[in-house]
Amino acid sequence: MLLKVLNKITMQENKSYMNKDMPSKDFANLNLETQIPDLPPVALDAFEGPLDILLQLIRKQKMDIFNIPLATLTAQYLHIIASQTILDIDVSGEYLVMASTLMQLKSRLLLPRPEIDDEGNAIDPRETLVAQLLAYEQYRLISESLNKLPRMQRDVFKRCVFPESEEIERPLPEANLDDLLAAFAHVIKRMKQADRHRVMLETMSVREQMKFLLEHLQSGSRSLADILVPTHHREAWVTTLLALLELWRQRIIQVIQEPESNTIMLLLSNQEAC
Amino acid sequence: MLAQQLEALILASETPISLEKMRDILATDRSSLQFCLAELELFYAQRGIRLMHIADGWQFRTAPKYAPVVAKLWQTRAPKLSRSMLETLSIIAYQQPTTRAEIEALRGIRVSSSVMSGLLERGWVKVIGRKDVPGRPHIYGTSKQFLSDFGLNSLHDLPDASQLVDMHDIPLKEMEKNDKKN
Amino acid sequence: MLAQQLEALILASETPISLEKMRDILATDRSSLQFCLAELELFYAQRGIRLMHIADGWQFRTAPKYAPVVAKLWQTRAPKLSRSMLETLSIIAYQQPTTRAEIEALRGIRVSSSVMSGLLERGWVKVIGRKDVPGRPHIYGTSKQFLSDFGLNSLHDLPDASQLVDMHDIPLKEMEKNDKKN
Repeated sequence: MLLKVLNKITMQENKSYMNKDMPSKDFANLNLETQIPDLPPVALDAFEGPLDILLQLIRKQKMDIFNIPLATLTAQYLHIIASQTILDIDVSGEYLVMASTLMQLKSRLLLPRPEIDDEGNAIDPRETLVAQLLAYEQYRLISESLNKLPRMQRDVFKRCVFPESEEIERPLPEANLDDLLAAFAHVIKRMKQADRHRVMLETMSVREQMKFLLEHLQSGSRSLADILVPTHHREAWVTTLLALLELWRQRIIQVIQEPESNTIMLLLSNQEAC
Repeated sequence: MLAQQLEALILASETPISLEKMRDILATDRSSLQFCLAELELFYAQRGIRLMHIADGWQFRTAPKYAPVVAKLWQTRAPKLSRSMLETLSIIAYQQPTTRAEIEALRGIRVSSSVMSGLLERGWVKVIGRKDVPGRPHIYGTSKQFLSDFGLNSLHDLPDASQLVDMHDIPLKEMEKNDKKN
Repeated sequence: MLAQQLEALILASETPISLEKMRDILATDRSSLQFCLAELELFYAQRGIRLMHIADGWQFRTAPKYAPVVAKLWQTRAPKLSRSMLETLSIIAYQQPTTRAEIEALRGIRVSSSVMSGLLERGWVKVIGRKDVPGRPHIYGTSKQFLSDFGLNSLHDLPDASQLVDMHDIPLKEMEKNDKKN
């Protein structure tokens, strides 16, 4: 999709390329939308920031990075920013800063300025931007090669159980809460979307209550009235009821109404009513 | 080629890997597998690591002969809890009362009985009931020992699952995006 | 005999085992160990399991070639790393010790906290200090886990490190030459 957009922009921009010596025209080209009516919007999510947009524009159109056609590039960049349907200020801050930097650079190129420095080297206002782009591009390439390295659990695997240890006496592993929580976060992350929501919804208090009830019922059946103690808060009642319903649904407990007394009894599924 | 695939599978598997599982993964017939496994067993017969046929599967283990050396390695420091143990324990803590089937569904992988018995032995986990479904599976929960060893006053002290994810800041949004793409 | 002891030790160790540790346990000199390890490396070069020199230690790992087969052991696939995570990790690896501000300057965009904590959670990146400037920002570096997970022996093994250009001093002229060569 991005390529399509770029091709369209490029075609359009070839005109302004040729008119490079007539900067006033470039400003007119800023409003590309009127000239390319059905240009699909490019999501900012597709980019890793303003430098990434610029680099992709430069490389895909085979522009000379050391002699960037600033007018064209600025127009294209602004077009991408302008075509965002919702401009999230938080996300787009850097994008807007880059837009103003580009415009500033462009105007500096248009204004009279010293062309060589004290040592006789050429001054190019674009130099800093170019340096930034090149540095970023390097890291982009590096991150690609980093991604290609054989990675543990993706490309290579190691033995992760040590059955021999059962035969050798060694200090017991220590309990570490951080490791435990990290392990559960890992589990959640690996879960399918639907499962993840299910697990996230269940609150610890209902779980705890389910366990409490189960432990309570180990010693024998209880009546519902016994368990819903009137002194409890309303919140505790709700939690207990939710826990009961869940246990019942999962067929871990049975709920029986005694015909004579109408008392509702709770008992573990594997116990006989007493 | 088959031998190499088998070696990789056996090393990476968390449990002794059965012939059936190898067959499913490699789409090869039993007899080729058996032949290949016999060859591998021989190949490693004189090495420091052995291919062993244990319970219902195959596993690489250090040769018993070198146990003294291995013991020296292990006595030097307390081991870390294995990942499978931590994951299983965390699921029990958060999903209790829960069953092995549920744990396996959440982990997406079988829970070996050594992990389960390890947790029971440490006294972190206990059986708190049975479910009234075919097979009448055990229902597991955490114990007082678990709370005290992990420095918790009550299960309330465990952060909610959603909070936990925030804490470890898993980029859920990104994952959702990827999910949609696939 | 030494080879077999080494195999057993390496298989039994949970993390890549260092030469020093082998020396301590086996009471052998470095050069015999190195010679023996080189032989073992060769012995396993064509197998499904490889002896690899990683994070300044030795470990048996499955050969990358068989990843598709091994991946079938699990129902879930290893999550992909996002570009922002990879780029941030690369910058930390090459620029370390580095701060968030430096990373942001190089990427030209804010580094989200989910990216940073994702890297910390995976144990690839760690806080190695604080910078003595206002706000006392964290200084980040890569960890041993990073080397181990990416199969690197040391930071010297990072790809293309020699071509890296310092952000603050980019020799434009030279790069022009290189550009023309390509």
